[in-house]
Amino acid sequence: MSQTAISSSRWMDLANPTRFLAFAGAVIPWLAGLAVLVIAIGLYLGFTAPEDYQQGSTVRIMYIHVPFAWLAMMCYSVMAISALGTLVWRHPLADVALKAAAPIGAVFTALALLTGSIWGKPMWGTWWVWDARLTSVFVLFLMYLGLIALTRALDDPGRSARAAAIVTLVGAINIPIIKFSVDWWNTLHQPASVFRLDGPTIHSSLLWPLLICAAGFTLLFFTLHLMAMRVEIWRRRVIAMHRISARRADRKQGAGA
Amino acid sequence: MRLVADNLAGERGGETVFSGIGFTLGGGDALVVTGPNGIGKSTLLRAVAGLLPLAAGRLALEGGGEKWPNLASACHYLGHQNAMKTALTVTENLAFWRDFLGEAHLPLSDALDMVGLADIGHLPFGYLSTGQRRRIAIARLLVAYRPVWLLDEPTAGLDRASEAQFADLMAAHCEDGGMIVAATHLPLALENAQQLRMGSG
Amino acid sequence: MRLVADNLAGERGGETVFSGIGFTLGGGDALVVTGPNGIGKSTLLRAVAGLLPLAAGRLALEGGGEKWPNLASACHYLGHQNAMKTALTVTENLAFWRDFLGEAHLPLSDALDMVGLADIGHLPFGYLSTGQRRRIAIARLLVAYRPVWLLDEPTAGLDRASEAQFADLMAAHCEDGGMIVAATHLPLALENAQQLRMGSG
Amino acid sequence: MTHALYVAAAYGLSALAIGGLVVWTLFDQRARKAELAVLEAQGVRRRSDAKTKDASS
Amino acid sequence: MLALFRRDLRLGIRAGGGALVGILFFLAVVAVIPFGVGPDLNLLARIGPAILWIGALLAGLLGLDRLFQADRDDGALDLMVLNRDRQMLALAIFVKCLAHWTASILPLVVAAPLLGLLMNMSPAGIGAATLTLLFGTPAIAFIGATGAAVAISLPRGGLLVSVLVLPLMIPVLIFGVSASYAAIADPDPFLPPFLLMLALTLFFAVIGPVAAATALRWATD
Amino acid sequence: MLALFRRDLRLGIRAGGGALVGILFFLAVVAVIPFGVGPDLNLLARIGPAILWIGALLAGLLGLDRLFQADRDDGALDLMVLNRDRQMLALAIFVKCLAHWTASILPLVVAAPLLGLLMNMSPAGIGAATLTLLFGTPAIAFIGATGAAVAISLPRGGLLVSVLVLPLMIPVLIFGVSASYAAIADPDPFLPPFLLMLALTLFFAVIGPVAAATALRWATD
Ligand code: HEM
Ligand SMILES: Nc1ncnc2c1ncn2[C@@H]1O[C@H](COP(=O)(O)OP(=O)(O)OP(=O)(O)O)[C@@H](O)[C@H]1O
Ligand SMILES: Nc1ncnc2c1ncn2[C@@H]1O[C@H](COP(=O)(O)OP(=O)(O)OP(=O)(O)O)[C@@H](O)[C@H]1O
Ligand SMILES: [Mg+2]
Ligand SMILES: [Mg+2]
Repeated sequence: MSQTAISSSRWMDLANPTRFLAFAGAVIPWLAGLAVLVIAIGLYLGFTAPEDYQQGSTVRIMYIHVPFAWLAMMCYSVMAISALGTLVWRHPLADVALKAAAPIGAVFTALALLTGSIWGKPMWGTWWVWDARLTSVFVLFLMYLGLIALTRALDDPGRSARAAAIVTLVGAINIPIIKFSVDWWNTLHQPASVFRLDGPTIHSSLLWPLLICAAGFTLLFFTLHLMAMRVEIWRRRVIAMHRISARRADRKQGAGA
Repeated sequence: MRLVADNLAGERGGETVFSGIGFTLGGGDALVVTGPNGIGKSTLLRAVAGLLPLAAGRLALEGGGEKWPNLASACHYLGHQNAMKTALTVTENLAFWRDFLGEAHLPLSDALDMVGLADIGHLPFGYLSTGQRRRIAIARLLVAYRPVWLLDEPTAGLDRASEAQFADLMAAHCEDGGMIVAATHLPLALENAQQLRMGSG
Repeated sequence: MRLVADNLAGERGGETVFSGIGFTLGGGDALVVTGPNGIGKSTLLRAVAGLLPLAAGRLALEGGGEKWPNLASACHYLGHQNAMKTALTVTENLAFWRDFLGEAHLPLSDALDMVGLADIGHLPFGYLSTGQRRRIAIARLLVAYRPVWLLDEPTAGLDRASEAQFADLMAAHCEDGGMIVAATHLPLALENAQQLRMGSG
Repeated sequence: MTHALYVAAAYGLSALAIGGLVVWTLFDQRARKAELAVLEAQGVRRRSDAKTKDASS
Repeated sequence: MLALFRRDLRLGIRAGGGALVGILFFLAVVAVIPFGVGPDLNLLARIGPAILWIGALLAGLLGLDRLFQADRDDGALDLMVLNRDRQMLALAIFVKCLAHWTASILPLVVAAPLLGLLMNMSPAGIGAATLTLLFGTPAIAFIGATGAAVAISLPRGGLLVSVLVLPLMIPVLIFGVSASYAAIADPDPFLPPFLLMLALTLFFAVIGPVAAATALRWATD
Repeated sequence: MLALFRRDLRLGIRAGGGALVGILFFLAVVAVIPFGVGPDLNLLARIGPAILWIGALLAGLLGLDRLFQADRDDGALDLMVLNRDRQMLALAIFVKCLAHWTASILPLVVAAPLLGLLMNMSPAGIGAATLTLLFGTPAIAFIGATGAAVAISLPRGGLLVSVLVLPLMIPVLIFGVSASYAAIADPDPFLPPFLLMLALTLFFAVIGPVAAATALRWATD
């Protein structure tokens, strides 16, 4: 127990929630400003870039759709690592990180789904198909919601932490499924995968704004995540203090009787 | 008001467990039922509450008037189980029973105070220790009024101080003209209580 | 064999319930834990059994050898719950625990005899009275051998005679070199037992 | 092209959702801070807090 | 009675992880289907109402068998039986069924239109399916209550329950589904199966709680 | 371990009509789908394996949430956790899953050929579907164990368990269904998806109990 504490002293500095709060307080404003700036630049470049000759103006949806889709997966990876942190390293903040990330991940996944289907209507002529990638992203969305429900269903932080961590890890199997389900998909009829627009085929005039936007949204994600973690720590303090006040009262009673 | 039991017999799984038991309780009286394990104390209590059919005998609440037309409606039953949901807070649990049982009596906070757990109302019931749970179950007897208390080993798991507190509550209930039938292995500090020793007869 | 507990602290829901508790039990020793409701007796027992993580302190079984490499493997835990299925018969229940726990000790019929319920084996567990159930749970301690018994209010619901019988069982276990840690509100007839009063310190 | 509507819808929804998330976080933050302030005013302190507070003051 | 409804609803929602879970459950069930039958939108649209109903039936069955179990195990059932003069037992059971329905089936009904969209169902089909779900699913809760009550009153009632109860639910299911289809397929009239289903629901709303109360009255032991 | 298997099997069979509920639910699923598909027997035969699999999957969820609940409520779980040196907890969970599968899912597999006949499936298709069900459904129990262990402290975790568990079951479903199809449709080979499904079952047979054991280890309080 003590060995791990010594070996990772730097990391453990942040493990102290009070230190973490100070750190978060210092970083959040800068991170937020940077995120807004980078997103603004990315979108500006995106909207001044030439339209795609095939897709017309709808290609502009790409600047948000693709970052959202990436972030949806990245957020889950962050949660999976936090889950490891809870189960293996017993890092006290890992559980806070996991719980705080889930709603953000859910929002980004929902947006990837929404923007995707809004894009799909003009491109494919339908809002939704049960295509492999779409369905697996949908499943990812369900997992986020399930985890949110789970972390809120158990009110004892210690217990819900491990439960959520285990489910997160077992559910991490879905990330490769999102990647590879195209190959596994067995369809009765033709596979309905319309989009095959791999990296290289994107013109660099579209690629750069996309990457900048992605960076901007990633910064935004971390800003929101830090904020949510901070709130979660405060929430736990409030609960702990409520309990303490109650127990004190009980003790006084006991002593009086 | 009088609770009259005459020549009661109870059965479990088709077999008579006890028979020929009778007692009469007036307002303010208490009856303590004792006896070895498995002799039928709990069966008797449940039969009195009407939760088990009687094999024989007569059981009546006399003089209950309009308000307590029959025995079941006049009974509080405290069994081995506490009848509380672990997922709900103490206050939610008690408020539910008060509303459901009707005849609201003491306010919740007073009742909690009287079992010595005044500030514990916001905790989920599942967070309490065995003795604390039992005390909350006892508080249920106070939030809704019933003249007859049927108590099955009420003090199991209570510490010394709570036992004394509970004895006071029982005494107060009797003074108010209530009746108590309690099955127990532990001495209950009930003065002037009738004793019914099962198994010896 | 020695059970050493040093400066233990336990927590519930992130909050320390007790701290600085220490004791040493040699073979044949017993420890009786007392204290008011909600002070942490059950928490202590569960922590000793390893069912709850310790907040601080050291806990070890020394000299257990190959057979009892750690504390958990050497413990019988008798909690508030009896750990029996109501749908199975008494014999089925006990036989299951004997086979599952390993280290079979007394034959079932002897164990039932020792808790005074020799002829009850064929009944479903759900048909028994409270005290009878508790005695079957006690019989579980006898069908599989463990040197350390952790008992949480073991005599709740027992009648006088069974209490005495159980006291004999505990004495016999200690004479065999076993150890007992019991939390209780009722006096246990354990001679020479160490006393740990929680809440006063 | 009429597709501008789709682009607007996509951006609008995204702005709405992200904005909502930010606002919700800020509200949550405000509420928790207020609760903490109330509790501290009541003099409730956690053990670990007590140490850091003593050190700082 | 309101207190009982509130308590049961709270238990269902708080302990089960919120009303969200009901919708989530439905989403998960529906998401699983295309993996099985393939992404053919036409086919999905056709089996859509059936899937919605199956999902609702499953959600209703999950946890239904324990409608009274928890109350019995912690002794609350005894008190309810004891208090039957003040609060009619059948009424209390009716209220419990409603709470169960509200906590675990109603969210599905609310989510049904969304899922209909995902399954490419036509607006008329979606409307019809939602309507039949809204008025048909309570029957599941009411029939289930009888089963749950019998199950706890008989030591080995479980078997009996499934033999008695599920066959009663299947007609509701079938009328519900066929009414939904009738709304899409023109020649078939919507009303007759719908009214039959409604009649079944009303019938079970009366019979179910009364039968359950009778069973519970003698279940206490 | 054998003792545990015997006990759980006995409990499953004696106390619950769990198996029958499953079969009847299964039957309800199979009975209702034809309404949507219409009288087209060919289509019915084609989606037959998918329906069987979906039915089995959903029926497997019934009762799964209570895999550990009863043991926790009566304190038996504590003793199992305590005895983990002598009987590995993961192994005990594995055995419990097997007992659950035997008592409540195996009957479905046995009933599957009959239902296949009702759906006009070819003998080869029926054989393949039954075979995949036989070797694929244990995965349901194993994954489910993780969900049940996680949701153990929730009195009504049923829906939540399903939500957590269903997405994980999708791969098993995909391979199971595609193996069944492959047996009918000539060009596709049967073995690759079948072996993949088998691999998944084995994988979950290891991962599920270990994850459940980890969850239970910390669920005691
Ligand atoms: C609801 C519908 C949709 C969902 C759930 C969805 C999901 C995703 C996901 C998860 C990715 C990341 C893939 C990866 O990094 O491996 C992605 C990327 C992408 N999506 Fe979508 N998508 C949807 C609709 C669409 C539509 C309609 C289009 C355009 C016709 C589209 C175009 C793209 C493009 C261009 C990429 C970037 C691919 C790359 O460069 O790796 N998506 N989408
Ligand atoms: N549900 C039941 N079905 C069949 N028989 C039962 C049932 N419950 C109890 N019995 C039997 O009825 C008899 C009386 O049981 P009862 O619970 O009334 O005893 P008791 O006096 O309360 O004992 P204790 O002191 O242990 O609580 C016992 O012999 C018991 O075996
Ligand atoms: N599951 C739980 N979650 C959170 N807190 C709990 C939990 N169980 C008990 N507690 C709290 O821990 C404290 C100690 O409880 P414990 O059960 O150890 O008391 P005890 O000494 O055994 O009391 P009793 O004599 O009533 O059995 C109590 O204040 C209780 O409120
Ligand atoms: Mg009794
Ligand atoms: Mg205790």
